[in-house]
Amino acid sequence: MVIVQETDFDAAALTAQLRERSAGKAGALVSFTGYVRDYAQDQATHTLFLEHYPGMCEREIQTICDTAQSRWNTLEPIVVHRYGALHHKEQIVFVAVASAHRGDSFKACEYIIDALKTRAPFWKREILSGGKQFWVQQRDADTQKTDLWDNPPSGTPS
Amino acid sequence: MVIVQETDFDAAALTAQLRERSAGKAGALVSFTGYVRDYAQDQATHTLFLEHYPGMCEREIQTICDTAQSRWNTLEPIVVHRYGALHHKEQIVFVAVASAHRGDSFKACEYIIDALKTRAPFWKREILSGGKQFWVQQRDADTQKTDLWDNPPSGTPS
Amino acid sequence: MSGTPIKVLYFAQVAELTGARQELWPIDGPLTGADWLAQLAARYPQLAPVQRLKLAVNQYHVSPETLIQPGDEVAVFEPVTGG
Amino acid sequence: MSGTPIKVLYFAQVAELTGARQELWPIDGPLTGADWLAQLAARYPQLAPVQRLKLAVNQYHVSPETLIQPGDEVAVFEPVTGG
Repeated sequence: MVIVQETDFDAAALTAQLRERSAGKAGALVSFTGYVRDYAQDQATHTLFLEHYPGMCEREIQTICDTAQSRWNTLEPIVVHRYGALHHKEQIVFVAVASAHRGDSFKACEYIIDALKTRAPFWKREILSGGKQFWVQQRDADTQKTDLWDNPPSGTPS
Repeated sequence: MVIVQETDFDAAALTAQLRERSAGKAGALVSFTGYVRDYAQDQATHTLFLEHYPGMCEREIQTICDTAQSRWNTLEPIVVHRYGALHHKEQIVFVAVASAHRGDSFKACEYIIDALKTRAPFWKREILSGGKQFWVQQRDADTQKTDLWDNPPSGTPS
Repeated sequence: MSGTPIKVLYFAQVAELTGARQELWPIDGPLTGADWLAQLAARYPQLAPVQRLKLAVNQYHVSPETLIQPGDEVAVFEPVTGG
Repeated sequence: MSGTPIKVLYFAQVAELTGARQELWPIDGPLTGADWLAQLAARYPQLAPVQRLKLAVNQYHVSPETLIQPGDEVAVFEPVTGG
């Protein structure tokens, strides 16, 4: 289930929904929540503005979820991503994955958020509490992390 | 924060507490929930009975959390583990970790549940819906997984 | 003389610099993303400081070698920063 | 003649087989976990089918080489299965 919306989401209700759907089959649920933090230690964020590409966002995230389900033994993941003006400490993104064995949920959940960061068409604009504004630039570390999922170094446990 | 209790816990309230504590410092929160699933596809679980060693459980989990915090850059984790008679689909254990960067939360959270499974003194007794009862045996895969955290194979990204 | 246009979408900083969020752009026939990016740079010299421009065609990420066809939806943007 | 006892705790299947959850056990002085486990096996032959017995001393996991001292709290159990 992939949802892209402006309003806030209820992570607890979404988690409950996934548990309900898993019936007695799954015993592990891993969730990731990303929320607005200060841009840097000395640069407090006032508002984070998220622009997005409607339609492509949903399709790209769905593809990422399908890939995760084909690689690991999990139920259908839940992903919610917000756009628009988000304030300090508000939730931005939520990923939840349930599986019989915990390793599958951990890997699928981390893969989804890593891949989403480099492929889902969202762009963040920081508005600092001092008034300074700028578009956030993609971190090389994020692209490298996604590449590692597709080309793991030899010797890495799966 | 480590809690070992018989009653159910409110994962949403605990998550909110961790987010509140993280103020604007953390932007990533990873949580793991373990809950009662069927013992096997053809063996439905009626009740899972968890025996524990009071005192040692709390101390052992606290040590695991301290180790996680010393290895990765995270806030103090939250761990809640239940004991007593748990029914089908009920929550057993909850681990939540917040950090500035998501990789630290994912690693610390998975490390904590992996280490807990091999070191925290809990013992599970399965009571199947057919009436059959037995003590669950530790899986070798769990011990091997914990060993990997302490002795990673060469070439593994940290 | 120009053929069926493509629909161009601009996002984030790219939209700010072009001053547009979308426009129709006539093309004479199929051309590569790289060739079209050269046309874009000619029309909007103010995009020059942007280090990395990415393309999506019909809502799929593509490389500069990909052919753009008349009628396609082409999006231009900097590397994404969601999550 | 026996010295200060140790306090022995049994958990899960081990408690079922011994029929006790705890008892005081006099020892003459320090002895290794392995030596004490031999005494335990002699008193409770019904533990023989249990493949792996683990020890904790004063609430810390220990190996069989660890010395048990008079007054210690010694717990005996199968490998843990929480989480």
